[in-house]
Amino acid sequence: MSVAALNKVEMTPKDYKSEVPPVWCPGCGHFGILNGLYRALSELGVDPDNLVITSGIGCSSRTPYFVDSYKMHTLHGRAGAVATGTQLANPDLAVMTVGGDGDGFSIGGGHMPHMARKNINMTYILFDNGIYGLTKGQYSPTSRPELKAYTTPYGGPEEPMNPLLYMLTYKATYVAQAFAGKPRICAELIKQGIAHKGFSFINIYSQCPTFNLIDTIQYYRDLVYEVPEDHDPSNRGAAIELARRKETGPTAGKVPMGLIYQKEAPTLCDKMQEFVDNVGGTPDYDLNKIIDLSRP
Amino acid sequence: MSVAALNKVEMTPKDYKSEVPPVWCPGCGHFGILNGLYRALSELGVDPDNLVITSGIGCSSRTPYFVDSYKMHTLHGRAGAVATGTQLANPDLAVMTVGGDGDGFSIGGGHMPHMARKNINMTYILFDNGIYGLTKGQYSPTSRPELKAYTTPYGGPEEPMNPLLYMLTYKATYVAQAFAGKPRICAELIKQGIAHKGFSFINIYSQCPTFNLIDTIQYYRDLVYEVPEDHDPSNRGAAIELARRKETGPTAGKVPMGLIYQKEAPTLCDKMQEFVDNVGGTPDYDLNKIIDLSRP
Amino acid sequence: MARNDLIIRVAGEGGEGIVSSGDFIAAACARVGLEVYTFKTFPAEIKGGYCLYQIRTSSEQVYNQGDTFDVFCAFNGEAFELNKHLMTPGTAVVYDYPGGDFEPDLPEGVIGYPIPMSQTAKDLKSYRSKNMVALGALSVLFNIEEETLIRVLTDKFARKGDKILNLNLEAFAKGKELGAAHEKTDPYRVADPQGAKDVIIIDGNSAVGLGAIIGGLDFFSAYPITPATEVAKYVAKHLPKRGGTLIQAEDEIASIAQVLGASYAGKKAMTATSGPGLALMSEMLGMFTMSETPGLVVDVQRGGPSTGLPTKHEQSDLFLAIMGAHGDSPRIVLSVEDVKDCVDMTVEGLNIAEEYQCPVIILSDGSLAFSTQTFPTPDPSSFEIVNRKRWDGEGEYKRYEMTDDLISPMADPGTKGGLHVSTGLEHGETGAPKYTPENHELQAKKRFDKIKPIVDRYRPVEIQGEGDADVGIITWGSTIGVVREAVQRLRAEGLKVKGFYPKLMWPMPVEQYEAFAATCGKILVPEVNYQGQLSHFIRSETNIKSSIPYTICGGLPFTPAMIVERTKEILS
Amino acid sequence: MARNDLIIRVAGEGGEGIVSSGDFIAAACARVGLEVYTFKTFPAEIKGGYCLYQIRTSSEQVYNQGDTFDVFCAFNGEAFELNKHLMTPGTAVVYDYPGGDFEPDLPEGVIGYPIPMSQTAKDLKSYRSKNMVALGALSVLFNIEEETLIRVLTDKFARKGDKILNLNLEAFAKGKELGAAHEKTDPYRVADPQGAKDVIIIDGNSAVGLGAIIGGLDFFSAYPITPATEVAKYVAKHLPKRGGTLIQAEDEIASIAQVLGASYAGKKAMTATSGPGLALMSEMLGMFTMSETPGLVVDVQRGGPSTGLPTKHEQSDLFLAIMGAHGDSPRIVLSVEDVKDCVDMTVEGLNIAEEYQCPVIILSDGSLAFSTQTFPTPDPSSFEIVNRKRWDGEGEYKRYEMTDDLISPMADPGTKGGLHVSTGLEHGETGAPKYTPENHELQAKKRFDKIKPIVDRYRPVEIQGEGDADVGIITWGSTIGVVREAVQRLRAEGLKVKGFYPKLMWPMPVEQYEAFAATCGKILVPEVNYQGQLSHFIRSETNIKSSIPYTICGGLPFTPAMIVERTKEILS
Ligand SMILES: Cc1ncc(C[n+]2csc(CCOP(=O)(O)OP(=O)(O)O)c2C)c(N)n1
Ligand SMILES: Cc1ncc(C[n+]2csc(CCOP(=O)(O)OP(=O)(O)O)c2C)c(N)n1
Ligand code: SF4
Ligand code: SF4
Ligand SMILES: [Mg+2]
Ligand SMILES: [Mg+2]
Repeated sequence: MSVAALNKVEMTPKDYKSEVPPVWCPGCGHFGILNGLYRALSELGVDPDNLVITSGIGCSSRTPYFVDSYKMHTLHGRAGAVATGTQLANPDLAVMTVGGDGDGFSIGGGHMPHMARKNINMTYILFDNGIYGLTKGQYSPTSRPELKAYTTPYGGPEEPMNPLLYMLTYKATYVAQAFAGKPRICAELIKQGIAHKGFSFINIYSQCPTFNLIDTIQYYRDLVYEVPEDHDPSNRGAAIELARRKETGPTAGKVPMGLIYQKEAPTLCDKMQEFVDNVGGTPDYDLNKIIDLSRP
Repeated sequence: MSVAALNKVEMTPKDYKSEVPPVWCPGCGHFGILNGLYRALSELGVDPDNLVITSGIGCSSRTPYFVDSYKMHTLHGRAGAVATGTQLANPDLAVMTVGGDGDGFSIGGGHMPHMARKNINMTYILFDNGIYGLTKGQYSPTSRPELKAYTTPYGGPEEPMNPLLYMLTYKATYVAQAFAGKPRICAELIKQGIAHKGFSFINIYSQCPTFNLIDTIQYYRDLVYEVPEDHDPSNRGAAIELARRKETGPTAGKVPMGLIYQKEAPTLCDKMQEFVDNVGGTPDYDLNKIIDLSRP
Repeated sequence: MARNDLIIRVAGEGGEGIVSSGDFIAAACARVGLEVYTFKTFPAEIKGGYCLYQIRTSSEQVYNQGDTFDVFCAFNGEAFELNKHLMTPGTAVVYDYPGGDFEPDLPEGVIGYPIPMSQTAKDLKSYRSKNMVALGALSVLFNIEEETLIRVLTDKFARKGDKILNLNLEAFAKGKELGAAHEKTDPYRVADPQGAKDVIIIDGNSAVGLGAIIGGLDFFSAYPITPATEVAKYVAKHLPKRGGTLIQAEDEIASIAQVLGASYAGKKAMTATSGPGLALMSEMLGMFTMSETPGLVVDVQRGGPSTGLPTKHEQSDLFLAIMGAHGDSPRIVLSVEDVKDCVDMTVEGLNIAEEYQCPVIILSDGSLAFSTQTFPTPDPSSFEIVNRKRWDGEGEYKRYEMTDDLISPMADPGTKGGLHVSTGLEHGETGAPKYTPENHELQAKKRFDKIKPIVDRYRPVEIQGEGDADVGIITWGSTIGVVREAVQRLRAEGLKVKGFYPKLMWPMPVEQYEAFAATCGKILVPEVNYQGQLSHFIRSETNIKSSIPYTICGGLPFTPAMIVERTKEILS
Repeated sequence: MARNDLIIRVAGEGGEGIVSSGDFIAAACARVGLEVYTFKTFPAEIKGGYCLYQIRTSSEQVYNQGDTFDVFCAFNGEAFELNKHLMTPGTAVVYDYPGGDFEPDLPEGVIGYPIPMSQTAKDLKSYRSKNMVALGALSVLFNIEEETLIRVLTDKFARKGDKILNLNLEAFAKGKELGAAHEKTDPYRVADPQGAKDVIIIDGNSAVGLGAIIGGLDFFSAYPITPATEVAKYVAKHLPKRGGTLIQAEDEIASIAQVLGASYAGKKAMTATSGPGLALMSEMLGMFTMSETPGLVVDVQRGGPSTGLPTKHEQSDLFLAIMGAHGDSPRIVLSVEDVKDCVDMTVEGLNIAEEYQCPVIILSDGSLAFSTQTFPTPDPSSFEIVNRKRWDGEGEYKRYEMTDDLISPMADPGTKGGLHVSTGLEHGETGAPKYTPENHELQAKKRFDKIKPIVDRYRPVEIQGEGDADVGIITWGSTIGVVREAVQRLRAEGLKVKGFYPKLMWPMPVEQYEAFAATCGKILVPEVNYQGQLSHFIRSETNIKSSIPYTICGGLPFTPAMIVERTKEILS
């Protein structure tokens, strides 16, 4: 995220709350993530005037309404692409996208690789509840086959995806995972993600007690384990290893919580600036010089 | 691919040629892949009457016209999704998709993960020339930053993707890589891919001498090395290791050619059939039994 | 017009059991042989928010949700306030008091029946059975056949175990008691039981699913979207019984692409979506047109533009359905009037797609999606099922052969000798690309001309009323049901009014519009969208000069009274 | 009508240097002060296939590609055969003989100049300079200023090194010699040099790019598609000079989404595509409408439907541009007449998007995309540049405030106190979701009414010819240039014919259409699509009764002669 927007204000987490009260069900994990987000923004002193949060459609995609900032509530699956435009057009802004597993990995799945490998300087928080919440409970790409839902009354026929491995493969330069039941860890990882220069991705497990009756808060609590102390997040190979679900050993069937991978790399903006510099680009470049190239 | 279509006919590679002569530039790598495909079909005795090849848009996507089979020349990026429908609707057909790097990984990139993790019983051959050929030379997701093209006159600003790692991450059950300059290897890997039950993906490097002037045939020749004898393709971890581009060691900067990964797993069709069986499904199930459920 | 029907509206906060209590009343009425037409609105938010369920029931057929309610049941203060302006002297209002969150200020002449719903549920230690208390009171106050209602409840709760069942029955009994304690001073009562009829009661979305299954569907590709999701829900459950496949795709583009692929494989395939999804399908629908592949999309319209009003009613995708493609790209567009029509037209949509080898779009809408209605139990064997013209295996196969009826025989993959390419490029008879001017003109003409005969299939368009009229009303979709009743009322008053109810929206049966208009002084075109989308096509396609658009776009359907009033204005 | 213009057509196999030889001729003519209008067609296949380049040049302004060629240069037998039917007695034909792949059978009266192009190139061991041989011959035979042509070649080849330059010049000289050896018996010659003029020569796609840069573009998101790709190519090269950014997105949906995001950031943003891409953008364009965000899409139309005829000319996306959205979703649609217009209207498109905070679509087409034309060098300082109405920082900020002109001030992110949400949901003034019936009606009206004043900006629509007319011709896009010449010719014959040339396609300046039609006996509407898409809107929006569609859809533009002929038919 743009450093220009950091350490700009002193605001408590509460100060980032907008007037709109969250419209989520009682017990929804999204509350925990939202609280983590408030705290992270506060700790970093992010200036709301220079913060743009985009979202798609879904329960999670309602999040921007609850945060005091500039924000766009866009279309299902397109929030990341929209944020890409915002970030490139004005690199001084702090840009963030929030949304669900369906939004990001199903309909939006075609945009993810490109934000990551272009290293767009933004933060993507994915609220992963293994279900389509807003449309009242259908299978998502992270649903477990056990889940019976609207379109899968007889169970799910497909392998759930692995968000961490996806984003590592896509070459995201910051990859972390948290769980909504641990808002402090959420806050910490979101904070580091925001502070990271480049594309940062944080997958956050979040229970949907209304429609996903198998991935309960307790299920997630048991699912996650803290990233081992000796994990070197600058080691891509180790990160990939960590991200793959183990079949045996002490972490069999479990998933890591914490910072998985981080790497400094030029952002797309950096490279664009290079091109501009190379051609001596400036807003008042003489247009006639361009026009003259078309003389016969 | 559907075993029902295998070993059905005795046809030479030439017999699979349609009347339409390829419209490619002289020296285009796509010729080599096409020859590999003819040979693979011949060696497996695939019945053209039961073979459906779909493609999107691109030079490579013209391939179906040159093969005697049923075929659909669909839209840019959508060939895999179309093939998914064909395969699920009639599991007895042998279904294959061919297309380019732009087609498959740029505009079609949102469909790839789902074909793979659903383990659709089909073969996907990706003609990877690191360029948009048909639209006369633009950057693609596999282009190297060095490439200057239409939309990147000052060079490319982004990290190229890694097709093998993508498809492994997506849980494709057959992943291989070849090079158009080695039609026999192409043939062999395509053949194994077709014979594989489940989603098989073969990435084939293919030079575009017209628009990609840096990824020459010689460049690719130097780029690939044969998968080591001791590689165990049933080991996913080893496959991922192999797929990652090395920065040091004897294979630094090179990419493997050969079978990277293969695993037997139930296809989506298998699972659908299970659901059908569980509810006692049959084409002449009494509709009145369904209607009666809506009586007040 | 004589009314033996009754309209009960139940409203409150989402999650309070509004929907289930409404469903119970509807089911009980249907079981005793009454006709039922229900109407619901939900908030776009997942939890909480204002929720409304209205049941209209009568011994005679009901065509719409009605003008306004006779009986109102308020679960909370918000619901009361939001509906207060609709209460007139004589309206009966059942409300949660004491112990609810409000003390209503009943308008003059409104008859109130306070029932401590929340309190009673609390006393029973069963907060979730507040709605059962309400139901008990409603039952006794408004003649909802008690025994039947109890059977409905029993059928429903039995699955959940005796404990829950008994708790609910207890709450129901308590509500009945509380209701009976009031002296009834309003005249409203549900019509008396008729003989049980051979009917089903089902919502519009499920009805589309049922139609699909009756119509011989093999493959459905779903992507969830409000208010269309329940089509897939129904199909997912029942299609495997026929051996068919439903897949949830990664997005709407994949859905329609899969439909293309499945249809090419020789199978009947469809998807259902709403406006945003249909917009995403625009490109691929052109591929159906160009490659002459059968395919069906049901668009359950909602309030637009963009994300709009996702849970609200609107008829505003007509432009997109007819014209939402690049190039000259003909499609067939149908609409549905009511829930029964959802069954019939979905069968029809599959048939037509097969017959004309083209994309077919059916426009349903947000109010039908969730409306449950009674209608005679469909007899699956009574439906005509059309299959595509298939190649007879004679001679050399040409996919796009020029035939007399312009329909080229198809060869499913697997057919010996039928090898061919299906393509989105302009092509000649074999399917090979062909870009000559003559060929493009010829093929374009083929694509348009081949679907023209569809107009005959829908001849005559249904007309309500005979002879000359001072006002003719042309409308479409679920507004037809509203207009039907309005025309009945107007004619009952001796006014010369007629109705014209097309189901085939495109290509337009121009001649029939014109013939109808020729018998009418003025033409009124009510529809629920801002621009008057059907009016637009009436202007562009027919010689009808003076049609008067009547558009509303507040997220709600018309009422018969609105049509009656507007018509009278025009008449005067 | 007096013609001092000449039309040379060069045709052959793709890859033989047809395009560069055409470009050289065009540049040479432009350098000596002649007006130039070129026209090209390519095959949809990448290599080989029939390729055509036509140069029309005159000392006076040329508006279109002309009726047919005076001079034809055949690089191969296929080219000759395909053009044979267009040759009339007197046509001059230069062709590759002996040593080419054919021996032409010249039609009666056609004047042939055999030039052994292939053989000469072979003799020079420089196969790729076949086109230079042709060029040399054409130069001497048809008065293409040799010195200038050599300077053009030198400028072009200098970059490639002396060796290549000399080889090409040698081939050119050889061709000249071969040409000079013929006795010239035809009358055709390029007009004599005029004084050098202050002009540029540029193709339509680059002109869109130039307009974008003049118009103050900050951000361009590209996805390649024929025939629009070169817009991005031009912008990619020059936008960084102004510090702006071009990104190649993963698909068209990402492109238009990025444009939305960039525009929200307060920057001027656009993309360019063709029909299939515009179809994919349908959903997101609705978001621009609902969120009231400025955004520009240039659609360089091609032959449809579906993949269609990707390299061919058609004007068939008008329906999609105007109506390709779900819900009631207003947009502004503009069209361009010629290459100069591509510059002007792109500036205009950016301006209008800013002014009305809505999506703007500009329709260009396949024939303009690649047509190079001369026009006066634009003066960047002469263009009016409009920026969006921005919030003044006073009081409480409401993104969707109801103002007198219905344009709500915008607050770019970064503005103190301007925090707000931009949303695709229906909303009230602050942007918070609001689904009440009254609000939806109000906001829908706002979205439609706010763009109405655009019609005044385009008042009056240009009319060619004055007084009453027997036939008025209404047309759009690049067909305007064709009709201009036809009207000139018809009027020169004393016939009462007028032309009406709207650039604003939607909303339609109805009143002006009607006023024009009121002065005309009959109305003819030529356009290059099957359905008569503009005719449709004339029927739906105006009171014009008797407009006569004249549609062709063969992948080629109209010629003036076709319009003249059809008009005369109508007149008689
Ligand atoms: C183009 C389009 N298709 C479908 C929808 C319907 N839709 C809204 S939200 C949603 C899924 C939400 O799931 P997720 O992104 O996981 O968010 P959650 O509600 O679980 O937080 C869908 C399918 C839509 N709004 N737009
Ligand atoms: C929706 C859409 N967008 C863009 C295009 C234009 N287009 C055609 S082919 C192509 C890229 C081809 O590149 P690739 O898939 O790598 O195939 P190649 O030609 O290199 O074999 C593009 C962008 C299109 N046909 N449709
Ligand atoms: S439906 Fe699920 S995800 Fe949505 S608000 Fe309720 S609990 Fe949260
Ligand atoms: S442009 Fe490139 S990819 Fe296309 S046919 Fe020519 S060489 Fe092959
Ligand atoms: Mg979710
Ligand atoms: Mg390629």
